[in-house]
Amino acid sequence: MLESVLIANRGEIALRIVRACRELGVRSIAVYSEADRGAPHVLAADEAHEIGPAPSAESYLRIDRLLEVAARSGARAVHPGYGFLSERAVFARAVRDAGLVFIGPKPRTIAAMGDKVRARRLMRAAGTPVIPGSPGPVRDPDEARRQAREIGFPVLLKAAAGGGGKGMRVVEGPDGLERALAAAGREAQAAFGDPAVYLERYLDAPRHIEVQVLGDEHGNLVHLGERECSIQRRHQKLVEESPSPVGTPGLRARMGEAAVRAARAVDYVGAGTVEFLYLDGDFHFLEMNTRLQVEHAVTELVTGIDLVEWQLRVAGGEALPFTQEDVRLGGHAIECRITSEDPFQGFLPATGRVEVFEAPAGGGVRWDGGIRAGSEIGPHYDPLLGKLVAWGPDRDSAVRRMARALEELTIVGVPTGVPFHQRVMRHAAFRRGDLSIRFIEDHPELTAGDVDAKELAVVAAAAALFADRERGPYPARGAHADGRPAFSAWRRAGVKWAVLP
Amino acid sequence: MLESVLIANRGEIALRIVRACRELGVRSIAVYSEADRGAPHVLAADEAHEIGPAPSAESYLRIDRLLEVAARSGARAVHPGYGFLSERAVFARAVRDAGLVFIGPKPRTIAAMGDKVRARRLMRAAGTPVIPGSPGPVRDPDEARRQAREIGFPVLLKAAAGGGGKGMRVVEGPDGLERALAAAGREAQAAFGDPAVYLERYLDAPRHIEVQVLGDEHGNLVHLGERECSIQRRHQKLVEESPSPVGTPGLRARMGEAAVRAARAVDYVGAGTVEFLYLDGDFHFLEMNTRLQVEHAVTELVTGIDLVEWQLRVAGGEALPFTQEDVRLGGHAIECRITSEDPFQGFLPATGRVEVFEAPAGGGVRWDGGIRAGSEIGPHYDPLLGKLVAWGPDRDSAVRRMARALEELTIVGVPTGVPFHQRVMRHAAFRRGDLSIRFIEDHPELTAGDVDAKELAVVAAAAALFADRERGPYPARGAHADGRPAFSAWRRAGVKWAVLP
Amino acid sequence: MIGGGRADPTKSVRFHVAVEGRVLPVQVDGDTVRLEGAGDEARVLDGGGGRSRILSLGGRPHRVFGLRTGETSWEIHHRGRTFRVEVADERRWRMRRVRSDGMSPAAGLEPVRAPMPGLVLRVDVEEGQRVEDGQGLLIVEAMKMENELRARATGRVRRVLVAVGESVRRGDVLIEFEQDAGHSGARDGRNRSPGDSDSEAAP
Amino acid sequence: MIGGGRADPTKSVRFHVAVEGRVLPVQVDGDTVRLEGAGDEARVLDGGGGRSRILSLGGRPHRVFGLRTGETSWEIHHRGRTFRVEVADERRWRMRRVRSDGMSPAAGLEPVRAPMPGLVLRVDVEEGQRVEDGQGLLIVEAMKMENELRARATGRVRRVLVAVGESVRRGDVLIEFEQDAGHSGARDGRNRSPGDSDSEAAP
Repeated sequence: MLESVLIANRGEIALRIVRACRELGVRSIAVYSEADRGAPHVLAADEAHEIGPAPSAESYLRIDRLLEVAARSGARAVHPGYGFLSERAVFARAVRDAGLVFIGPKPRTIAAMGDKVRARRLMRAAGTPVIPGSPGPVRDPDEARRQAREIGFPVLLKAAAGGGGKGMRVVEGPDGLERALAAAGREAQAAFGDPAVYLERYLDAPRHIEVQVLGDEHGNLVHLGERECSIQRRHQKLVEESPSPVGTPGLRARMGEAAVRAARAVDYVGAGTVEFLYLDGDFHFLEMNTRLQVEHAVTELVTGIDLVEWQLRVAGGEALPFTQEDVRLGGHAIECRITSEDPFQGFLPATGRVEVFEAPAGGGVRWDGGIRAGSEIGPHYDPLLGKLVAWGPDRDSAVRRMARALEELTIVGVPTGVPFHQRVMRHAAFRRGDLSIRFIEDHPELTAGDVDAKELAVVAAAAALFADRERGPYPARGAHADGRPAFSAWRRAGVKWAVLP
Repeated sequence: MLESVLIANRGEIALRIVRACRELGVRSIAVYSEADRGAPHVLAADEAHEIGPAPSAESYLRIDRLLEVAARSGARAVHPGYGFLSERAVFARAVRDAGLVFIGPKPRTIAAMGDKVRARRLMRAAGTPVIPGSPGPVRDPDEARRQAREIGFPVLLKAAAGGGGKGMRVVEGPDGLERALAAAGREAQAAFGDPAVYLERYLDAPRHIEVQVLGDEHGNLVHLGERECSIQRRHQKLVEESPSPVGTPGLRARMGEAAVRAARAVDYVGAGTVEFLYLDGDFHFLEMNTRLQVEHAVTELVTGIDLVEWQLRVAGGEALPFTQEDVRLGGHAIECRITSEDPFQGFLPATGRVEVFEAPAGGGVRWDGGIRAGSEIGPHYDPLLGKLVAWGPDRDSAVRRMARALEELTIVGVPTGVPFHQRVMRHAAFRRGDLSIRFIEDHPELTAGDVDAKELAVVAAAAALFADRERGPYPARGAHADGRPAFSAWRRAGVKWAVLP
Repeated sequence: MIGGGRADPTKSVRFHVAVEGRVLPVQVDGDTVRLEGAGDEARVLDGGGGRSRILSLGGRPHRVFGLRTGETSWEIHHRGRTFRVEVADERRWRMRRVRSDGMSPAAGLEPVRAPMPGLVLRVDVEEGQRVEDGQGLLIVEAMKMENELRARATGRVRRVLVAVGESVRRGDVLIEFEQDAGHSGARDGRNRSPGDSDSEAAP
Repeated sequence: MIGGGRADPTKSVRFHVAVEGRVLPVQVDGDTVRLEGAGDEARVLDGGGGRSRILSLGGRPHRVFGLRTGETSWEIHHRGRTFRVEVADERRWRMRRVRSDGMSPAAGLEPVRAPMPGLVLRVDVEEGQRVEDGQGLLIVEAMKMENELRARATGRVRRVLVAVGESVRRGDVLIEFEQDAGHSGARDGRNRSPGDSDSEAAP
């Protein structure tokens, strides 16, 4: 087992990794930006080091500072989490060059899969079905127009270095192409440091189904079943589950084999995910994420296998003690990503202070979060506050349990996606498992801001009651016990409510 | 499925039952005393009714009021939880007489097992080994002395109507007998409304191992494996786990059969527990609890079976869809009972206000609690604040995960058993599974109030820092934002610290 | 003070609550809250807990949270959802009715405000320029996504208050309009369905 | 005020902290806290959060909570455990040293106090009665358990302040003693191991 691990990340995933380290007796070394002093991941770690100001370019993306902390703290390995530097081959290489273990695949695996264009070529060669698209990045609007005509509109612009929906655009026709190309390129540059963008045919309403793979350095490579992540908004997953509602043993075997073949083609070590688009029984390779996924917990709940534990063990040189036949899926797990975005305002991200936080509890419920009461949600990082996961012996009980847990989850101070997820869990199409990546567009009632009369009555009664009990001038009484105002200046600036009576 | 359930209980178990109802679409009807207005179990329920002042004799034990609420709310069934009226045959009968479903075994089953003396006779008849003891209740000190001499000291005084450690006394020799008899009788009267006490031989350092059984109205009866609950203080369990560290498949089969035989002897329906004392390969019937146990969650985690769900289903007339062969134990689960007792002050119970509460989270961790920040822990009820349960693929990982979760569990405002449990999880004998009901006596270091120098340094630094930041007079600044002082009057009255400089 | 005493606890007070575009009159009488017209009556079950209250409405308990965000404005949190609410007592309500024209939002053209804190990446319009409904105005980057703010009606740009590279805070006014041919305003990409197949990044 | 400004933030302040029977001198200098003698130095990582602070000691973060329980007394919570602490600044510390004799607890016979709130079930002694070490004095019921309070030394009962059936609050003085033949006090069953095979119920 590795003696110590530096965790080059923040938020819920950093805390997730610290927990695994603690349980395995591995010394955990956290890093944090000025904005994250005292954050939960900092507090849970065995030691913690500040690495720079809030903007990630000056902190979590600073390879030099991370390696400096690794040297200073005597870290033996580095876990990149997801996002940030997790899919940057240059980081993996720098970590290895510093004599440390990089917890993830080999740098050349990351590079091969990170270049989405190259990955598509590799996969085609390995015999995995791939979506039609441009053979390489498109450099200028003219080339883009040519390629798009050949592929046929609508087309999808994607960052060659990308993943996670950043630098991605759907373009319906030639008109929007130039502007979309520029925007996608800028976003790709900002997110991945590489503006290259390529085109792909845009499939109409497929499902997003992905396969978790896990390999060791001794040539063992297994898949841990599939996850369906069709409920997405602008290519950001919102709800994930395992198994997929269409995941028959036959499909699982076929997709699992394709995923293992894809992983083997790039000599994969560690935990990774092969993503597919699924339509009418066929599946096409979308991309491979050469890192831990946000949604890994649903796989953990149905397999009983702790993925971060096995990332650490495999990185330490251990061989997987189980084979494909030993992997069995038990029950059903669903995850809702809880972000500080207002689902009734087009998922507008919000900043602010978490005034009250209460995690759901009880049987079959798992909360993986990165906040607590008092956390400031700033504008510098992802709006992901945490992940709520529910397990049940079958899909229906998992859904009902998730609905119950969503009622218990209490986050006051920033709007969150909780009411959206509540609606999803109650939605007939979701209950039927009738999903596609257009789910949210197809069901606008999920994001319509309507309120029923009963709810309005409660809210109005509550407002009058609070107003009655606190009649003094604002903000004198609304202040915290520690003298700070109830809202940060930024938050207050955001109040743009029409002045009513 | 039952349409609605009145939950005749409070605290974590009431919330546990509300959760199960919610997940099954059953209308949940909570009751609460004046002290429990706005308690978590009240809030989670579909509706809630006040039933009287804080003392349980005037609220949670008032059968008349409970039935009145049941009638008013149109409840179809009553779940008694554990404690309170859960093992009172008269309550089960009254519920049935009111035309409602009692979620538990038949009244005569409760009566048969509730009378510990009668239960011993029944079990002996059913061929279950029973600990030597008085054939019936002892009425006066003289009879007690006679019986005790026959059985041989040390003897154990036990409430005939009892359970859960109340009205229980170990007596080493004839001298303490009279006083112990009187105290046990009074306690039994207060706790169960029946002063009858009987004697049993006191076994030296056995293990407490119990078997969960589950039966339906159609004659199906299975056991769900064993739980070891040897870590007890004055017959109150503190740590429970499943399976037992000595639980070989052979022993499990033997104990399971004995438990099913015992349950069948009293025509058992629903969830129940047959408790045994285990010593050197032999086990003796201790008692049967004809209700849900506090520690039922460890069984749920290793079997994947939701016991409260099945209580509700069986009460609604459903047949168990699984047989003994379908029940399989997977992994290992441990529970720590978190009480508001100071382990370094002889587990002195404490009252006060929970100022900060943060539940542990992450994989394999379950919190079943009945508190939140702001909860007042009063003197009227059990000091159980909640139960922390950890699951792992094997005992060692479950122990390590529990240690991690205990570090995360944050309850500020009342002392709790958390530091005791932390020591247990680190303890070599516990790690080895070397347990007995004398575990706490045998390892006084678990409850010794020593503090290491590092810890003292942190505490002293913290104290100076707080004092530095808050120099004004007390209590002006320590008050809550809502104007209440930081401590209730009762709590303040308890501060009897020697005045230092 | 939250949870503290009221000026005169025996007196019932009437409030007008504006929430989600509706105005509801509410009577608070000690621990009883009555919604006029609706016949609903809420009882305060538990008054403690600083920002939280527990109400019972028709026997069903509700936990609500209130964060005061201004003189008469509150954020009320209930079952996972946050509502922005304005509350006026009878006196303020009457004053308001005299001053403006009832409860409708201030008339006139709405300026474009920053929907979130971020960085101005590009400004596509100039002062005095005529803009069409749906026309892109400027791009703000926040939380690593680009957000294009667009005109919501046809009008004329009166003032551009920000420049490229500038940091803006949520709610900051970015562009003001004046009438050109009909009402003008801003359409800031909110309430658009996520898959809109155009080049607009979601906020 | 917690988290608020100090009188003079540039000045270092020296405190004497009594915790678990020891007295530790501690220097607070802005966001740095130094333990004299020990060479330990803690840095305040995060000052927010009302009752909580985050300290870094040798690179390791520690979250601590402080609840003020009196003029100079605090409850400090750290990693699941609650510590009762007395803190005096230099001025108070000197005053204290002049008045009493150092840091030892007030000398004299300790009265029996209620270890928890409860109900007096029985009183077994009378005023003026001589009691032996270990002798039962009275029984208090709380949280459904009986708790027998016993004498911790030999002495004489000076006053019995409660009667059967009376409710007592935690910390209430129940019985006072005076010297008889040697020191007297109360042994209240605390710190006894759970399985003590006698008739005493644990609290």
